[in-house]
Order: sequence, then structure tokens, then C-alpha cells
Amino acid sequence: MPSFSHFFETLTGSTNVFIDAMLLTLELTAVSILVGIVIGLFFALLKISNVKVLGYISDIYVYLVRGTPLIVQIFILYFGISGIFLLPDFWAAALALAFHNGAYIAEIFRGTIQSIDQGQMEAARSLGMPKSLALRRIILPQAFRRALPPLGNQFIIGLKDSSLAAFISMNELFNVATTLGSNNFDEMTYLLIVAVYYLILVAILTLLVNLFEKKLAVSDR
Amino acid sequence: MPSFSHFFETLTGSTNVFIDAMLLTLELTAVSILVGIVIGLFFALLKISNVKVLGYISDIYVYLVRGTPLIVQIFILYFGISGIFLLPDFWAAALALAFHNGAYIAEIFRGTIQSIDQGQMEAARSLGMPKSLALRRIILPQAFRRALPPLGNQFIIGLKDSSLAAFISMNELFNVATTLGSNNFDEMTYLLIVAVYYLILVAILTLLVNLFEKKLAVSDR
Amino acid sequence: MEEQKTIVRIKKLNKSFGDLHVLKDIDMKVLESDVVCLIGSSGSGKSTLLRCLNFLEKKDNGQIIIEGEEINPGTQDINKVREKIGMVFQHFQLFPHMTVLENIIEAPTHVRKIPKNQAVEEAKELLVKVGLEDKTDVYPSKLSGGQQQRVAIARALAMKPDILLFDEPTSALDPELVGEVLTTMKELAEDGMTMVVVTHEMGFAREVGDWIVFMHDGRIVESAPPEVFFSNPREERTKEFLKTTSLK
Amino acid sequence: MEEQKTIVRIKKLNKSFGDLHVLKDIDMKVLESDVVCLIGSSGSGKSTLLRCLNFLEKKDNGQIIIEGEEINPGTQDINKVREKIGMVFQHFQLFPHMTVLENIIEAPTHVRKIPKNQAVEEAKELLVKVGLEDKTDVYPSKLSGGQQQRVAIARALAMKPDILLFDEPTSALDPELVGEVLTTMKELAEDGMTMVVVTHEMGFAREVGDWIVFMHDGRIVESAPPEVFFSNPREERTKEFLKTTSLK
Amino acid sequence: AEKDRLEDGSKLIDKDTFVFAASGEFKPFSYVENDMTLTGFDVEVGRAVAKELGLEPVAKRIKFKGIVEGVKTGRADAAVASHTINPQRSKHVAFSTPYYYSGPQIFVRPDSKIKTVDDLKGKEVAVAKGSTYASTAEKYTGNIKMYDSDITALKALSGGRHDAVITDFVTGKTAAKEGFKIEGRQLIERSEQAIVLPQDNPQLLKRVNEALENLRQDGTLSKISKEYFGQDITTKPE
Ligand SMILES: Nc1ncnc2c1ncn2[C@@H]1O[C@H](COP(=O)(O)OP(=O)(O)OP(=O)(O)O)[C@@H](O)[C@H]1O
Ligand SMILES: Nc1ncnc2c1ncn2[C@@H]1O[C@H](COP(=O)(O)OP(=O)(O)OP(=O)(O)O)[C@@H](O)[C@H]1O
Ligand SMILES: [Mg+2]
Ligand SMILES: [Mg+2]
Repeated sequence: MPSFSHFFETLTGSTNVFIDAMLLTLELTAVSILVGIVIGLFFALLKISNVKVLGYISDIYVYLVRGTPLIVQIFILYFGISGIFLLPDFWAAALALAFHNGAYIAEIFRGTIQSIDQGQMEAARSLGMPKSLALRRIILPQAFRRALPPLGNQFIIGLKDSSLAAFISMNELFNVATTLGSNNFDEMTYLLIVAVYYLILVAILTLLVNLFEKKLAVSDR
Repeated sequence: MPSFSHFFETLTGSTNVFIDAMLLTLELTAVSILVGIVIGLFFALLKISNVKVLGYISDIYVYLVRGTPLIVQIFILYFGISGIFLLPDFWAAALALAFHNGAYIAEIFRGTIQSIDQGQMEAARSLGMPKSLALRRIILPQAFRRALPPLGNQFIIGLKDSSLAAFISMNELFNVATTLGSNNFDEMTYLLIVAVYYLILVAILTLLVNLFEKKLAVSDR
Repeated sequence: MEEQKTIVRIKKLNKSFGDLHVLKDIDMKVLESDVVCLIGSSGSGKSTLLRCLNFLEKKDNGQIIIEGEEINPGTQDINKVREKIGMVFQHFQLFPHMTVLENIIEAPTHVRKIPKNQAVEEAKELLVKVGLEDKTDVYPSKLSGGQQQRVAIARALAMKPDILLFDEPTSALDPELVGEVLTTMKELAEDGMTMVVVTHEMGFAREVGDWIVFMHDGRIVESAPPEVFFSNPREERTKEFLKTTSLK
Repeated sequence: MEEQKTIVRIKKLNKSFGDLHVLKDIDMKVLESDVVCLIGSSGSGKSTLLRCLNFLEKKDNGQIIIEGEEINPGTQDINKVREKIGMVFQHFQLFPHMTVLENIIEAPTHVRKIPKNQAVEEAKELLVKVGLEDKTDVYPSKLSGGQQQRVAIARALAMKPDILLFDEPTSALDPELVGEVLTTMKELAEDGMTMVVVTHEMGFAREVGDWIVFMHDGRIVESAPPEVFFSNPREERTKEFLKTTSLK
Repeated sequence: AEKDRLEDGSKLIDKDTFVFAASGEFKPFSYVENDMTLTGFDVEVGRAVAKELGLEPVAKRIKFKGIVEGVKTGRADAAVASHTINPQRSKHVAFSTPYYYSGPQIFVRPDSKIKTVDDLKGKEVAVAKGSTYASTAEKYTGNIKMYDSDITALKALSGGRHDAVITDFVTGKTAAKEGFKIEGRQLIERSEQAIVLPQDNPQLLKRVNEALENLRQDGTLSKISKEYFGQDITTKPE
């Protein structure tokens, strides 16, 4: 175990690099969640469509993602995407993470869409709205609102998961920590430092998600 | 992308190695979940104890684990444990994973214990049972029963998470896949193979958990 | 009554859910400006009949003729047909993420595609009609059940339907709120709106209904003007039913 | 009545939940073999009083004297005291993971530490007493509410308490199951069991109660034998309460 | 994966830059400064080659075991990452002429009795994943541990795990200097390290070889070597 003073010196001495890394971590997470939302919405809609085959496709996607470790997915996608078209590293990593997040987000959307009273759809249809319009104007806005807290949680999970992008050469927090650690022959100190960064990020995000959830609960408009 | 016949040949040609690795993965997961159950129960009891400080200790543990990526925890624990006393690799890896699983299992137990009707405790107390006896004989048996399905899920999550033990040199599924992949300069094929192994394991476990959940629901004795 | 147009005509309508035969050879007619009250015990098929009329349930066989045209979901644009048939639900089903005004103009602007300012104009008139002109920009969750149901009526009216269907519009309401909704419905009836109302409110049926249809076990057992139906029921079933329903 | 021992004596008992003063200067006495029925409207503090008697709630001040000894959770072993005071809950609170027999022998074997075969013996006698000898090895979820409550009574009796407390023992039951539980309680009373019963069953209170205690707003307003209490209440409050309670 | 094609037929990810990979975890061959800039012997050689080619050098960090795959799939134009020339790798990628000569050495804790390869029999030996040292170690023992980097393996060794690590002698020496409780024992064999290039890019290989030759001639290579090691490891030992 490193002494506290050594830990503290290293912590303050490395803020520049780590803040850059933190921004990359956040960027990676944000992009992968945003793209994940698009993917997730797409597969959630497939799942609730009346066409059985589309539902199965959605099931298979979710099953593949939930049935394999993230690190396996990241490696397969990173090398797989590279084999097809040459994306910049950031995008290859972000897409790999988005593919993973997408499955969990699809489940979130599926859940919240199905939690909307069936009668809302009937009311919309009875007003002459076609199904797609009813979905877009009536069901999805309500489902989205309900999805916000679980999406916030997924963001936090995604933030932690983004640490695995270290293995496909993203200079995010964890990668910076292990690299500096191994080059300074002082892995433990840097690992503890990066743990502190993650803890702070997660604490802030958790706070935001909770605040937000409370606000939603109050304005139950 | 590897051709299907190449994939299939490699798959059948490597079963021996992979089955060994799979057994190690399962062993690692089982041990880390079992130890995690002990840790989790301990911290769940701290949390529901009347002593506030103990509750905070439990909170901090859960927060530390939930607030940092698993890979960071694994590295810290692996090197940290090594710094204190020298455990065999398997146990160092298993303990690192158990420490992680323990926090999630503590939350499972806390939840199921608190889900038991407060009246059960009162009924036991009114019969003259001291709190510890009531906990042991009345509350915990019921809480355990309810905890079984979520524990099953945690086992599946733990199985996938054990892939990260690859980075601390456990020859489990993922490590074998990447090692063979890089030795044969054929990462993709081996990654796809290992994905198949995980999918099958997860499918079987999911089936078991579901069956079990159904059986519990029926024998709601 | 010869000069009244037939708005809805149902012939030999059948509907099953799996093995359960819910509607059996239903024959029914709704004339323009009439208020038809559908009554019957729970599970007799009233809701299902109403939902078939709005094509929320698919009939098994039989004919549904609306304003002289036989409607089949396969051949006609069902959304066009639905514009002519408004529906008010037991649980209001207002859109919770929209204000009262937005609820009302939603379908006119997006389905009938009329200009927004015209839709707002009309919506405000409707809100005056149902006595809620001061609730324009309020969200549904801030309204009482009775107010919500009146907004739901206004929302249905905004599509200028030829007929309005009500499925137990007051049975989810606290007793003290039932009156305001029934009053609104009565005013509608007086304005000449054609209505089919599933209800347990016998007082309303007697006073406002032009025609009472009594269902039992998926069949229409008796069907008569309220004067005849309530004072002089023909069928044994009807008498039994009326006995259990305390008519205040 | 001079020869009756005092089992429970309460003096100037007070209890608050935060700002809410729930029990106000309660004075009460329960004599051996008596059935005391606690009645009063919802929120008047009946449950809280009963729970204080069993130390499930901590009193703020006042005295609780059981069989001549003042009890304070700090100084006495509360578990020992509780062995003398059985309690039956509104929602039975049987242990769902144990059979009926296991429910009954749990406390005798683990608290009183009597040998298991003796405990089983006694449990079977108790089950005969409550009329459930054929349910020994059944799990609680397989029993009706009335049966569950009778098992709960047997479970409490198995600790051979000096007094039994009941908190609305029949109010979670379907009406047709209330009778069997009241009958069991009546038999207990006839056997000379000392009981304090919170109840809304006025018929039971009148017939079985030796003493009626009426609470209102945290105070004991009136306390009298049932003959006097029901036919000749002194207080205005009591008269009002009896009026709203339809006595069949 | 479409690359830019130059007039002479060589292909580059971007026609103005030379993107070369290094692990960054192989001090002092490649490592990062505390501000995360990549440096080390490999990296400086890469920069020199790029300059010689008239291209902008772009050093890119990829985990060692992913580098060959990275070059194959076009994530880098080349790798200057201490790759030992061997037949297995030659099947998948092309090698330049060697830019330094080195060799694997046995590293152990100071109290260890292991001296030569013969003592390794049955012992637990750790190596970096994807390195040629795995096959070296296989010749002497069946008990091999794979780590993500050489330094992690040495760190674990220093902390008391496994019996030995086989890695490049310069790397081991540097780690020992940094305070790892390890010692070098037998120098197992000599090896030649070269720049890795994709096989479908012969024109680029030709140009890189020319560049290396120029750097050898004008003394740049030996100057970089002396800077990092205090000795010249870029000439073939006799
Ligand atoms: N979607 C459905 N699937 C299966 N059975 C249904 C469905 N909808 C209704 N039923 C059944 O059809 C029968 C008639 O139902 P319906 O709702 O039309 O009765 P109702 O007269 O409206 O009764 P209530 O007064 O309770 O609303 C009932 O037995 C009901 O259980
Ligand atoms: N644990 C508690 N915390 C806060 N307030 C409580 C608690 N338990 C009871 N109260 C309040 O104390 C008052 C008396 O409650 P109590 O349960 O004793 O009434 P009761 O006479 O048993 O009523 P009921 O007939 O409804 O059971 C009520 O206002 C209740 O809300
Ligand atoms: Mg209905
Ligand atoms: Mg009570």
C-alpha cells in the first residue's frame, strides 16, 4: 500500500492527465448511451411491433448482448468493425459500447412502453389516429418520460463499463491509470487514484439521477 | 470475419482446452458467489442492525463497489491482497470477484430481509424470542428463499464478470480465447468461439433460474 | 319517427374470445339523434359490443353498417371511419403529458389536419360547452375525475363525430362527481347528438334514453323505449335484472 | 370479585409518535380470568395500548405492572416477560416457512427449551382444542384465514402465557370465517384465560367481555361491565360511538 | 478498410502521416511520460523512420497483443514495438530489417535458486501475452502464466507470484533499477527485432527498409540507442 502523502502528491500531480482522461470517459459514455438510445428504441419498436419475426430479431439481439461478457463484445466489435470499415478509434470504441448499452436500453424502453395503459393507445386510435401516429404522439412521449430514471442508471453503469475501452486503446481513465502505473512502476497508487475519480463521477451522477427522479415524481403532470 | 467452416473446425478442434477453461470459469464464479454470499449476508446484517455506525460501514462498502468499475477493483484487490499475504492465484482472483459480488448480494439480502413483513419479527418477539433468534429462525429463512432468484441472476452476472479475471492471469474462458487467438493470429475466430461458450452457459443457467423461480412460485408453502 | 336517418345498423354480429362466445347474433339499430342505452349485468358483452362498433375489437362475422356503408377493416380505412365515431372511456384516458387544450386539439390538428388556430378556437368553444373554460392550460392530473371525463367528452366532440359511444362513463367516478358528467351528456343529447351509452345509471337511462337495449349472456334480450322497458318489461330476465337494480 | 388477582395494572401511561400524542394518561387494570374488550373508533390508540402492553412499543412514561412487578425494558429481560404475555395479531403472522406444528413448537423448544417430543405432544393437544388436529403438517398458506388465526391462537397458547392480547383478531377475515375464531376465543374465556381483546365485534364484546374499555382520542373515556356499558353508557362520546356501531 | 494509395504504390491510412503502433508498456522501449506522451527507444526509432519517409509521425498506443492484429486490420500503418522476428508472425505480417538486437533473459526474485533454463523445468513462468517469450518458455516448462504486459508480469513476480519471468533483458534491467525485487539470470538466446508491416503493402516495406538503412548509415539509430541504454544494441553482435 502506498503511503498517504505519496498518494496525495501523485493525485495532485496528475490532475491534468486525469481530467483529460475523465473527459474522454464522459464523452465515450455519453456518445455510447446516445447511440445506444437510438439502437435501443429501434429494437424496442421491433419487439412491440405486430410482426413476430421482428420481435424475434429483437430478442436475439438482447440475448446475444446479455449472454456474453462485455469484454468479449468489445473485442469482437472492435476487430469486427475494423474488418469492415475503418472507423476512427473513438468511434469504434463508442459503437462497441453503444451496441452493448443498446440492448439494455431496448429492455428499458420495452418495459416503459408496455407500462403505458393499453387504454391510451385505444383512446388515440378511437380518435382516428393511425398506429404510428399514436405511438409517436401519445405512447412514446409518456414512455420516454418514464424511461429517464432507468436511463440515468444505465448512464452510470455505462460510465463504469467504459473502463473496458482501455483494452482497445482508448486513453480513458482506466487506461491512463494502468499505463502511468506500469511506467512509474507504481500501479497501486494510480489504481487508487482512478478509483477516486470514478467514485466522484458516480456520486455526482447518482445525485443528479436522484434529484431528477424526485423532480419527475413531483411534476407528475 | 472467419469462414464458417474454419470457425467450425476450430471450434471442434479446441473443445478440450475450452472445456477446461469453462470449468475454471464455473469454479471461479461459484466460489466467488459463495464467498460473496457470506460477505453479502454479513454486510446486510450490519445494515439492518440498530447500530448506525455499522449501517454506515455497510453503505460505504456497497458504495465503493458500485461506484467503481469491476476491472479497477480486480486490479486493486489482486495487487492489494498480494501485498498483504500471498494467496494462490485462484484464490486471489476469486476473492477479488467475491468482494465485488458481495456488495450486490448484500443489496439483495437487504432487500429481501426488508421485504419480510415487519409483523413476522413482532410475532416472533411476542413469543419471547430474542432478536437474534428471531432473525435466524424466522426472518432469514424467509429472506433466503426470496433471495434465491436474484442470487441466480447474480450468478449469471458473476459468470460474465469472471471474464475480467483474464487480466490477472486466470486461464478462464476469455483468457484462453485471447491467448489462443493471438498465438494463432486468429483472434476473431477464438473470440466468436468463446462467445458461443458463454451463450450456452448463460442459456443453461437462465433456464435453471427460471425453472427454479417457477417451482418456488408453485410451492409457495 | 320515420324521418330519422339510421346511423348504425348491426346485423348478426358474432364475436368470440377463444372458446368464449361473447356476442351472439346481435342485431341492432341506432337512429340519428337517438340516445341508446345499453344495459345488462357484468360480463353480458356490453363493452365488447361497443368496442366492435369502434373496431377496437374485430368481429368474427356479421355486418356493421355505418351511415349506409358496410365497414370491414380489411377494405376501408378504419381511421377514416373512426373519425365519425367518437368514444368516451370508463377511465377517461386523457393524455397525461398534454394540457387540456392540447388533448382536445391533438386529433383535429394531426388527423383532420385543420389549422392549429382554428382547432384552438373550436376547442375553447367545446370547453365552454362542458363548463371547463378555466382549465384550458391545466394538466389532466390536476383535474377531478368528473372534470377529466368532461374533457374526454370535449376531446371526442372535437373530431365532430356523427355518433358518440360511452362505456360506463361515470362508473370510475366518486358518487358526488357522477352528476356533472350525466348533466353534460344530457345536454349533448338535447343538442341532438347520436349516442350509445353503456351505463348502470338507470335514472339516466330512463330520463335521457330514447331506446333501451338490455343484454344478457351475449344476446340482446329486450329492446324498447324506456317508458315500456322500465314499466312493462316483456322478458323474465329483464324483470329479474330490474329487480336487482335499485331504481332511485 | 374480591378474590381475583390483578394481572396487569397500567398507571398514567403516555405515548407519543413524534408530535402525535397517542396515549394520554391511561389507567387500566386487568384481573385474572377476565376478558377485557377494548373498543373505540379508528386511530383512538387501541392497538398502541396493546402493543405497549407487550413492549412492542416503548412507553414514554407511566407504569406497566405485570403480576405485581413493574416492568421496564431497561432493567428486566423483556423476553422473559413476553413469555407470560401472548399476542394474536390481526394478520395472524404465522411463519410461512414452517408447518402448523412447527409454528406451534418453535417458541417452546427454542425459548422455553422444553424437549421437542414434549412440545409436539402439547402442540397436538392445542390443535385439538382449536379444532385443527387434522392440519398438523400443513403449511399456513394452505389454510383459510379463520384456520390460520386459530393456529395463531394455539401458537400463543403453547407458551402457556398468563394473559393473551388480541388485536382485532377477526377483522382481516371474510365474514363467514369470523364465527369460528370468535367461538375459539369464547371457549378460551370459559376456560378462564385472561384476555385483552381489541375488537369491533360488539356482539362478542357484549357476550364474552367481563369489562369494556372505550377509548377515544388516546384517552379511556368510559370503562364498565358490558351490561352497564351497552345499555346505560354514561358519556356522550360513548353514546355516539354506540349509535354508529350497528349492534346486531 | 480503404487506405490512401500513394504514387509509388504504397498505402497509408492518411497520405501525409506515418501511423505506427507501440505498446507503451515496455519501458524503456516504449512507455509514456507522466503527461501521457508516448516515448522510448521504439517510439523514437519510429519517429526517425517517419521523418526519413518524409511523413508526419503519429505514435499510437495499442496493447502489445493487439498490435499485430491492429496492423493487419489497418489500425496502424506499421508497428515499431520490439517485435521479434519469428516464423509464426511472418505468416501474418511482413518484417523490416532488424532495428535492434536483443534477447530474452530469465528474471527471478533475488532469493531464487533458478540460474539457467534447465532450472525452469516444472516452474511457473510468466510472460506477456502475445510475446514470443511464451514459445521460448514452452521449451522449458509446461506451467506458463499470461499477463497483459511485461511489467505486470514482473510486478507480480516481485510481489511473490510465480517463479520466473522471461522478458527482454533491457526491460528486466530497467524494472530492477526502478526498485522491483528481481534479478536477471541466464540470457537465453539472441533475437532480432524489426518493424511490423502489413503483407499487402510491399512498396511501403521497401521504403521503410531504405529509411532504416539510411538511419543506420548516418548513426541516428546508434545515437537513439545510446540515449536510452547507454550502449548500442542496433548493430548485429558477433
Ligand atoms: N380481451 C378479452 N379476452 C378474453 N375475454 C374477454 C376479453 N374482453 C372481454 N372478455 C370476456 O367477454 C365477456 C364479456 O365482456 P364485456 O367486457 O363485454 O362485458 P360487460 O358487459 O362490458 O361487463 P361489465 O359490466 O363488467 O363491463 C366477459 O366474460 C369477459 O371476461
Ligand atoms: N408507528 C407509528 N408511527 C407513527 N404514528 C403511529 C404509529 N402507530 C400508530 N400511529 C398513530 O397513532 C394513532 C393511534 O393508532 P392506533 O393504531 O393505536 O389506533 P387504533 O385505535 O388501533 O386504530 P384502528 O382501529 O384503526 O386499528 C393513529 O393516529 C396512528 O396513525
Ligand atoms: Mg364493460
Ligand atoms: Mg389498531
